[in-house]
Amino acid sequence: MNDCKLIPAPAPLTAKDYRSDLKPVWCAGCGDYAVIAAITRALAELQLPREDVAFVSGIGCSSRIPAYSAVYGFHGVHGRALPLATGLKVARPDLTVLVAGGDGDGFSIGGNHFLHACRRNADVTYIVMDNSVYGMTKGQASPTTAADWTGSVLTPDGPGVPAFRPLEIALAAGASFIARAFSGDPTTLAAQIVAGIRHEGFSLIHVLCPCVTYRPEQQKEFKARVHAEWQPTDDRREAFGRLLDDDGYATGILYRNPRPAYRAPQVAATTLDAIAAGFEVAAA
Amino acid sequence: MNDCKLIPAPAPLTAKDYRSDLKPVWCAGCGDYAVIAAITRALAELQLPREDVAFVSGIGCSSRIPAYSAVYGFHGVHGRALPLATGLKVARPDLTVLVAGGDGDGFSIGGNHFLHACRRNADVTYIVMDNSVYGMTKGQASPTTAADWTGSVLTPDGPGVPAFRPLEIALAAGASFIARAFSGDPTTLAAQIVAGIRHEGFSLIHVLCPCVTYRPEQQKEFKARVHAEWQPTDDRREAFGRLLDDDGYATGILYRNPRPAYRAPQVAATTLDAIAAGFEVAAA
Amino acid sequence: MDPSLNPQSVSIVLCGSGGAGVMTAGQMLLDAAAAAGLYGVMSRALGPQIRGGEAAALLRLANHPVEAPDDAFDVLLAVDWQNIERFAAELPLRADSLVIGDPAAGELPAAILRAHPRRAEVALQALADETGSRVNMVALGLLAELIGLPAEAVYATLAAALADKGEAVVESGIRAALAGAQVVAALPAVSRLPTVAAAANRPVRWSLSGNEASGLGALRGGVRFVAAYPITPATEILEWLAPRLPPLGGCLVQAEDELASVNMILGGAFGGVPSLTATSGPGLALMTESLGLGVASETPVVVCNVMRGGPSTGIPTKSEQSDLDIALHGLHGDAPHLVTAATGIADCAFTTQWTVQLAEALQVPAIVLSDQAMGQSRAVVDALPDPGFRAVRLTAPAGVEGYQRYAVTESGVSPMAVPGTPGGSFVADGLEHAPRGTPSTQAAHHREQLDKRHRKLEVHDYGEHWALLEGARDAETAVICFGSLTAAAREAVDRLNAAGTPVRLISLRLLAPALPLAFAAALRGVRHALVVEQNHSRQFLGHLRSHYPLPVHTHGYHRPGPVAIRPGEIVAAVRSLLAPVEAPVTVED
Amino acid sequence: MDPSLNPQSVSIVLCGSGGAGVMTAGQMLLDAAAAAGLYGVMSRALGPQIRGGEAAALLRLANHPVEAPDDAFDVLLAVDWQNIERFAAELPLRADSLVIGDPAAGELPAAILRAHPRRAEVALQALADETGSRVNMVALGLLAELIGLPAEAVYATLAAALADKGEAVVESGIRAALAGAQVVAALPAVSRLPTVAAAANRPVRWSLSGNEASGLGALRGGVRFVAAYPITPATEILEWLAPRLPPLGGCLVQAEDELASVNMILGGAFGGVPSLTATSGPGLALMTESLGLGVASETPVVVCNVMRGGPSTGIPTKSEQSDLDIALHGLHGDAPHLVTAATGIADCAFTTQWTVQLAEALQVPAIVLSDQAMGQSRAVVDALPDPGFRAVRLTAPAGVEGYQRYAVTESGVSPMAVPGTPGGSFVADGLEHAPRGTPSTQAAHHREQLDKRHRKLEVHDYGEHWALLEGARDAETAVICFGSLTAAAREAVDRLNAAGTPVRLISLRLLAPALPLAFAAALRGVRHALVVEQNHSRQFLGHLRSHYPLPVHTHGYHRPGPVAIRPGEIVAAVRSLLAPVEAPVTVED
Ligand SMILES: Cc1ncc(C[n+]2csc(CCOP(=O)(O)OP(=O)(O)O)c2C)c(N)n1
Ligand SMILES: Cc1ncc(C[n+]2csc(CCOP(=O)(O)OP(=O)(O)O)c2C)c(N)n1
Ligand code: SF4
Ligand code: SF4
Ligand SMILES: [Mg+2]
Ligand SMILES: [Mg+2]
Repeated sequence: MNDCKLIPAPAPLTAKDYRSDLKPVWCAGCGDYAVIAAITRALAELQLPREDVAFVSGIGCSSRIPAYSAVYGFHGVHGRALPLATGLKVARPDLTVLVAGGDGDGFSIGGNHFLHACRRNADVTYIVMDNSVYGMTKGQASPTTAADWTGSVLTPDGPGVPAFRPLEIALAAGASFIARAFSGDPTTLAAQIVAGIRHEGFSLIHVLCPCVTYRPEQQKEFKARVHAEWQPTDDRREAFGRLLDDDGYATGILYRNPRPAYRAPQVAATTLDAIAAGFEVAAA
Repeated sequence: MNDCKLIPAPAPLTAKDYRSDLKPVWCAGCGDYAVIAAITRALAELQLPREDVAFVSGIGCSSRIPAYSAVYGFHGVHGRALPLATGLKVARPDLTVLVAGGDGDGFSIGGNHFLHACRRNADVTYIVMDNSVYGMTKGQASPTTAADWTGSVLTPDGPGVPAFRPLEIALAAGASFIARAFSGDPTTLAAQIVAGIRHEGFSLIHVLCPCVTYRPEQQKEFKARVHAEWQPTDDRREAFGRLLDDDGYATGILYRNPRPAYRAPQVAATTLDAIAAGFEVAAA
Repeated sequence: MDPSLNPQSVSIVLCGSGGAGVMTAGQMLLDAAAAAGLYGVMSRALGPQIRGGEAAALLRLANHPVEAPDDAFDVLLAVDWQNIERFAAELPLRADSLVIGDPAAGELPAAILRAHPRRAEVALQALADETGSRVNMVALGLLAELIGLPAEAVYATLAAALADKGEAVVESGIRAALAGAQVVAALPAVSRLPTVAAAANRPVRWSLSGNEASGLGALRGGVRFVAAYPITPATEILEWLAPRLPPLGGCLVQAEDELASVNMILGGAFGGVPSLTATSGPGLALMTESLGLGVASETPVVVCNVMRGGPSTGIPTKSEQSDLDIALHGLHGDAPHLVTAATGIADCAFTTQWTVQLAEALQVPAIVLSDQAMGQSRAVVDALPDPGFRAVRLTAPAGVEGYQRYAVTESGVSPMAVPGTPGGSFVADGLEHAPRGTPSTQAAHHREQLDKRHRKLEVHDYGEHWALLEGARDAETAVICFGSLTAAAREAVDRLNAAGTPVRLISLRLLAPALPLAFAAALRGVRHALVVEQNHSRQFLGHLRSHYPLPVHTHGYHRPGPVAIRPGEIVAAVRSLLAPVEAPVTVED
Repeated sequence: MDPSLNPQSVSIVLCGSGGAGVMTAGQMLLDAAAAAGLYGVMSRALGPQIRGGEAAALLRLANHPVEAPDDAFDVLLAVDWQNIERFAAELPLRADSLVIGDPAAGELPAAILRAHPRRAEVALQALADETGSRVNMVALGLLAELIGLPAEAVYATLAAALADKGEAVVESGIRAALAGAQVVAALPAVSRLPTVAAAANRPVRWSLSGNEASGLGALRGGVRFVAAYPITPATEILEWLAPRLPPLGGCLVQAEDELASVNMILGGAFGGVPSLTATSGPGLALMTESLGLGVASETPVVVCNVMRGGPSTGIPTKSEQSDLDIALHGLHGDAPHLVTAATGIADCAFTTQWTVQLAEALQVPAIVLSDQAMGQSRAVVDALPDPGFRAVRLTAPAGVEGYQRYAVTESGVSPMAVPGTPGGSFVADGLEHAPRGTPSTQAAHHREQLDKRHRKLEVHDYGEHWALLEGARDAETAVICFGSLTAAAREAVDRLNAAGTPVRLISLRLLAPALPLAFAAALRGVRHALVVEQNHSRQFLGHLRSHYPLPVHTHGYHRPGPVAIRPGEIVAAVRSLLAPVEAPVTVED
C-alpha cells in the first residue's frame, strides 16, 4: 500500500490576489479604477506568479497605478517609464513587464521614448490611460487635447495644436501590437491586456479613460461615442486606412504583426581572464 | 529743373553673400557641403535680408552648418534645435527661421521635439541631413540606420531595430509640408528649401546626405537609387500610400497642406497697472 | 497698522475632509480680514488625494503685515477629523490653544490630543443643516466672531464669493455664518484682533500669492515671452501669466517638456525678448544642460524654481529649501550664472523683477528660488509699488565694422546684436569660441572667455539688494538665512532684540555669485552666527563655508520640510548658541 | 624597472596634418617601446576637423611606469606644420628640445620658435618617396633610433600592425623606418632610454587606455547591463564593453538619449543586474533628474563621467576637471550619492570596480569621474591584477512576513527584494515613502528616510581606498588633488622630496560623501596645503572648504583645460607657497 497523499493543487489566483491593500488617491469616478481592475483580471486570467510580474510607471494620476497592484513595481519619474521598463526587460527577460501612465507622461514629456519603444519592440505591454488632460497637475491641456479646448487657464484660447494621434504615431514608428479600449468596458480592456501580454514584443493599449474632475464631460462623451470596430490586421496599409477613418472612439485590436522582440544577444561564453588577456603586450 | 539723381538699386544678393568665410570642419566629400550651397542658393533666390534670417542647429557634423552661413545663427545643444527655433519664431515672428541638423540630433535625442514641432506647426523650415550615422561621434548607428548594419562596434550585431521612417512619422504627427531630396542634386534641394520657406508653417526637408567617412558606400548607393518621384499632394491618404510604397530613395515634395501656423495670439492691449489692480482688496 | 496698536496676531487652522469646503471658508476668512483692514497670510496643507481628501487652511491674521507662521495655532476648528494624523505634525498647538470639534464627527484624534489643548464641542453640521447651508459657512461665521472680525466684512465677502451661485445660496450662507457666530458666546475666549482704522485711512491692500507675485515681477521687469511645462508648485506662476502676456504684446507657450521650454526661452531671448520659465526641482534638473548653453552663449534667461520636497518626485505639495545645491552647481563645466532667492511672498515680485534686470544686464541665465511655502501661500499686504527694475540689454548697433559678439571687455559684458540688426550676424555657440563667435579649441580663447564670463558677474555692482540686513545692525550675534525662512527669522530676531538679546538678521537675496566684500561687511563684528535653512543636508551652510570665512562660532539649524521652521525655534536655537553649555541639544548641526 | 637603472624618460611629439598618419606612427612607437620592455603613455591632440586635420601624438616613454606628462617635450618631429598654432600651447618645449622638420614642409611656425629649441632638418617626405612608403614610417624609424629603441622591436611592431595590408606594405614600411633611423647619426643627440632587462624577466605588460580600463573595472566588478548614448570622450568605454558583455551573459543597449540610458540602467538594476552607463558633462546633466530617482528609490547604478572642456558643448575633445560641481551637487533635493574619481589611467579599472561594489553595497547611484586626459590616453603598464571588488547586494529572501523594502535600519541599508522573489513585491518609488514603500507626505517618514539615506553613506567603512596618501607622510606641506592630475602631482611631490623639501600627497578617490575623520587624519601636521585642480572656478577647493577644516595656509593652483598641468608647475607652486614673499606670482588663486 502506498501512503503518499495527493497534494491539493494551489487555488488559482483571483483578480483580488493581484490587488494591493493600498487605497487609491484617485477621485471617485476616475476611469483609472476600471483600469487597475482590468489589469488584475488579466493577470488572473494568465495566472502569472505575482513575483514574476513587474509594473513600471511615470508620474501622473494614472501613473500611481503600480502601487495598487500586488506585483513588483517601479513608480519612476515623469515621462521615463518606457526606458526603465525596457532596461528591466532586457536585463531580466524572464519577467513579465507592464508599463502604464497617462497621455501627458507618455506623449508629451515621454514622446521620444514612446517612438523608440515602438521601434525597439522590447516585450513590454504599455497601457496608456488617456484622459486628454494633465490630471495630476490640475487640468492643463495634454497632447491629445483638442486644439480648441479652453478648460485650462494656461492655454486660455485652447492649446491651438491639433491633437496627437497615438495610434497613428505608433504604427508609423513600427509598433507590432496596437489596440484601443474604453475604461467603461473593462472586459474588453482586460482581454486586450491579455492579448498584449501574450504578444511577443511591444504592445500598446490606448485606453479612453475619463478624468471626472478636469474633463467632467468625458464620461458621457465616451459612453455615447465609443464603438467596437477593429479586428486585428497585420497589414499596415489596412491599419493606416482604418486610422484615416478613425473618429477617435473606435476600439478593438487595430494591428498585430509579430516581429522578433528586442533581446540581449545569445553568444558563446567567455571568461574575464580571456578578455583581460586582450590587453597583453607581446614582447619583442 | 529737378536735380535729384536716380539711386541705383542695390545689387541683388548672390548665394556667396549668404556664405560666411569660415572653413567647414567637414571631411572632404561630405554631403553637407552641398547642403550649405543649396541653402545659400535658396536664400539668394528669396533675396532675404541676411539680418532677417536666423539659422538654428543642434550638435553633430551637420549641425555645424549655421556657422558657414552669413545670417544670424544659434548652434545649440544636441537635440534641442527645434524648440529653440520655435521660441525664436514665436517671440520674433518677423524673422525667417531655418533649422538644420542630423538624423541623430533630430530623430534620436531630438525625437520628441520633432513630433511636437510637426504638430505645433510654427513657421520654421527644418532641414535634416540624414546619413544614417552619428558622424560627429565617429560612426555609431542612428535611428535611420538599417537593423543589420554592423559598421559600429557599439552595436556589433547591428542595431537590431528597424529604421526610423522620418516622413511617415512627420505625416502621422501632423506636419504640413514634407519633402525629400538628395544632397547630390542641390538644385532640387534648393528649390525645396525655397518652397519650405515660402510654406507658412512647419516644413520638413529630409536630405539623403552621405557621410563619406563612416558610411563610404552611401555616395554611390544614393546616386544609384535616388529617384524623383513625388509631386505635392494635400491628401494624407495619398501621402501615406506613397510612403507605404517608398523604398527610401524617392524624392520630391511628398505632402503640402497649409494650415494656420502657430503664432502668439493677437489681443487688445492693456497696461501693467490695470493688471496689478487685479490684486486690490475691496474694503468692507 | 494703526501705530497706537500693539502688533497682534491670531493663528487659525480650519480642517476637514475633501468636499467640506475648508479651503473656501479659509479664503473667505482671509478676505474678510483684509476687507476689515487687517493683514494676514494663508497656506494650505493637503492630503495625498488628487482632489478632495483631508485638507487644512492655515491662517494667521494680524493688525500688521505678517508672513511668518506663528509658533503654534491659537485655534483649530475641524469640521471633521478625517486622516488628520497625516499632517498633524504641521499643526502645532499649545496647551491654551482652543480646539473646536463637532461631536457628530467623532473623537479628537490622538495626534491632536497630545498637545493637551482646551476643547470645545459645537454641533457644526447640525447648524448647517438647520440653516440649509454648508458646514464650512458655519465655521466661517464662528471663527470670524471668535477673533473679532466685523460681521459686515464677513457677510460682504461671503456675498461676493457666492454671488454666482445665486441669492438663495448667499442667504443660507449668511444664515449659517450667523448661526456659527452665535455659538461663540458659549465658547472659551481666545485673543481677539483689535479693530482697525476706518477704510478711508488705510493704504490700498493687495491679496496675492507668492506665485502671482513672481508673475507680476516678471511682467514688470519686462518679460514678454514665457515657455513652460506645468509642475507643482510652480504652475500658478504660469497660469497667472498666460492670459496676461498677450495684452502686453507677449505670449506663453506650453511646451512638450522642460527640455523644450528652456530651449524655447533661449530662442526668445536670442531674439531680443526677455524670456522666463517657471518650474520645480525635477524640471530644473532637466534644464541644466541647456542653462549651460545659456551661460556659454551668453543668452539671458530667467528660471523661477519653486522648491518642493525632494529628492526625486519627493513631496510635490510641500515646501523645502533643498534645490539650493542644484541651483548653484547643477550645470556642467565652469558655468557661472546668477542665483537669487525671494525673501517672502511679496518679495517674490521684487526679487523676480530684479533678477530679470540682472540677467539681461549680464547676459546670463538666472535662477530665482522660491518655494511652495511662499508660492502657494496667499498674503494680504500693502500694495506693491513698482521698484523700477527693467530689462535693459547692451545691444550692438547696426553696421559695426568687424563685429565681435564675444569681444573681451573690461566689464565682461559684450554688445549683443539682436537678429534684425544689419551687419551684426553672428552665431551664438555652446562650443568654446573666439571673440567673433567662431568655434575654437585653443587654450587662450578658452581662458579669456572663461575669464570674461566669470568677470561680468564678479565686477557688477549689485547695490544694496544683495541681502536684507535687519535687526540690531551691530549685534555680535547674527541669524543668516535665505528664502521663505526670512519671515520667521525676522520675527525671531525681533523677539530677541525686544527681549534684550541683540541679534542681526542677514537674509541673502543674491546667492551666486558670492560677494565676499559685502558679506564680510555685513558680518563685521559678528562672533556667533546661526545659519538657518529648511533642508536635510545643510546646503546653505555648505555654500557659505565654501565661499566666505565665517565666525568660528557658527552653527547650523536645519530641518527638511514639510514642517515649517517657526520663530520660537529660531529664538531657542540662538539662545542655545549663546549658552551652548546649558542647552546644546536644541541646535541641530 | 630594473632596479639598477635610474628612472629615466623621454617625451616626444609627432605631429602633422590629417592623413599623414602621425597617430598610427605614434601608436607604433608606443607599442615598440612596450615590446622592448619599456613603459609609456600616449595622448592625442587633435584639431577641430571631424576627421583628418592637424594632429599630434604626445608620447612619454620611460624605463619605469609613467602616466604624467613631463614639463616639456624633448623631441618634436613634424611631418608638416599645418595649423600647428591651434594647439602649440599644449606642446611646451625647452631651449634644448630638438625640433625636427622637413624643409619641404616649410618654415617652423612662430609658436614653436618662441621656445628657441634646437632645430634639425630632415627630408622626411623624400625618404618616404624613395622607399615607396609613407612619411610617418620614416618618422617612426627616426624617432625610435633617436631615443634608443631596439630596431627589432620597431620592425616587429610595424610588421604586426601592417600585416593585413600585405607584405609589400610591410617591406616598404621597414625600408622607410630604416631610412629614418639612418639619418639619426647626423642629428644632434637627445637622451636615449636605457636598455631594459630581457623579456623573460619582465612582468607581463598591458597596453590600455583609461576608457578601456574603466570598462575592465566595470566587468570585474560585476556589471552585466549597460545602456548608453555615445558622447566624446566616453564612447570608447561603451565600444570596448559592447562586444565583451554578451559572452559574459550581459548586454549593452544603445539608447535614444541619456534620459533613456539612465532609466534603462535603473530598470536593469531594479531587476538585480549591476548596471552602468558612461557619458560626459552634457549627458550627465540630462541624467541628474533620474539619478535622483535612484537615490530616492535606493537603486544602485554607476555612471562613468569622462570629463571634457565645458561649459555647454565646450571643447569636447579636450580634458578638464570641471564636472566636479555637477557630480557632487547636480541632483535636486537632498540626494546623497557617491562620487569617486579615478587617479590615473590604470586606476580607472580599480576605481570603477570599487565604485561598482560600493554602489551595490549601499544601494545608491554613484558617479565615477574620469576625464579625457585619462580616458583617451593609452598607457603601457604592468598587468592589472583583479583587486577583487564585487557587486554584492543585500537582498531580501523569499517570503519575509510583512516585508518592508525601505525598513529603517542601523546601517541605513535595507534588504532589497529582487523581482522573482516570492512575497517580496514592493513598489520602488521616487515619491517619499513609508518603510513599506507606500507614498507618504508625512514629516516623520520624510525625516527618517532622509536620515537613512544619508546614514548609509556616512557609516559605511570605506577602508583605505578613499584616498592615495603618498610622499613624505609626516611632511608639513601637502599637495591635495584628485583625478588625472594625480600623476603630475605625484611626480612633483617626488621631485620635491628628492630635493629635500618634504611634501605629502593626498589624492582623493572618494569625493562624496566627505570623510571628515579620515581627511583630518591625512592632514594631521600639515601647515601648508596646495589644492591643485584643472578647472576655472576652483570647484575642488570649494568642495574641500565646505566639508573640511583646512590649514589656514591653503592655496589653490588651478587652470582650465586644455593645457595639462605639469609636475614642474606644481613644484614651483609649492615652492612659492612655502616662500610666498619671494615669488607669490606663480600661485594662481
Ligand atoms: C519633470 C517633471 N515635469 C513636470 C512634472 C509635473 N507633472 C506631474 S504629472 C504631470 C502630467 C500628468 O498628466 P498625465 O500623464 O496625462 O497623467 P494624469 O494625471 O492625467 O493621469 C505633470 C506635468 C513632473 N512631475 N516632473
Ligand atoms: C547630450 C549629448 N549627448 C551626446 C552628445 C554627443 N554627440 C554629439 S553629435 C552626436 C550625434 C551626431 O549625429 P547626427 O545628428 O546624425 O549628426 P552627424 O554628425 O551625422 O551630421 C552625438 C551623439 C552630445 N553632444 N550631447
Ligand atoms: S484628477 Fe482626473 S485623472 Fe486624476 S484621479 Fe481625479 S479624475 Fe482621475
Ligand atoms: S564624419 Fe561624415 S558626416 Fe561628418 S563631416 Fe565627415 S563625412 Fe561628413
Ligand atoms: Mg492625462
Ligand atoms: Mg548623422
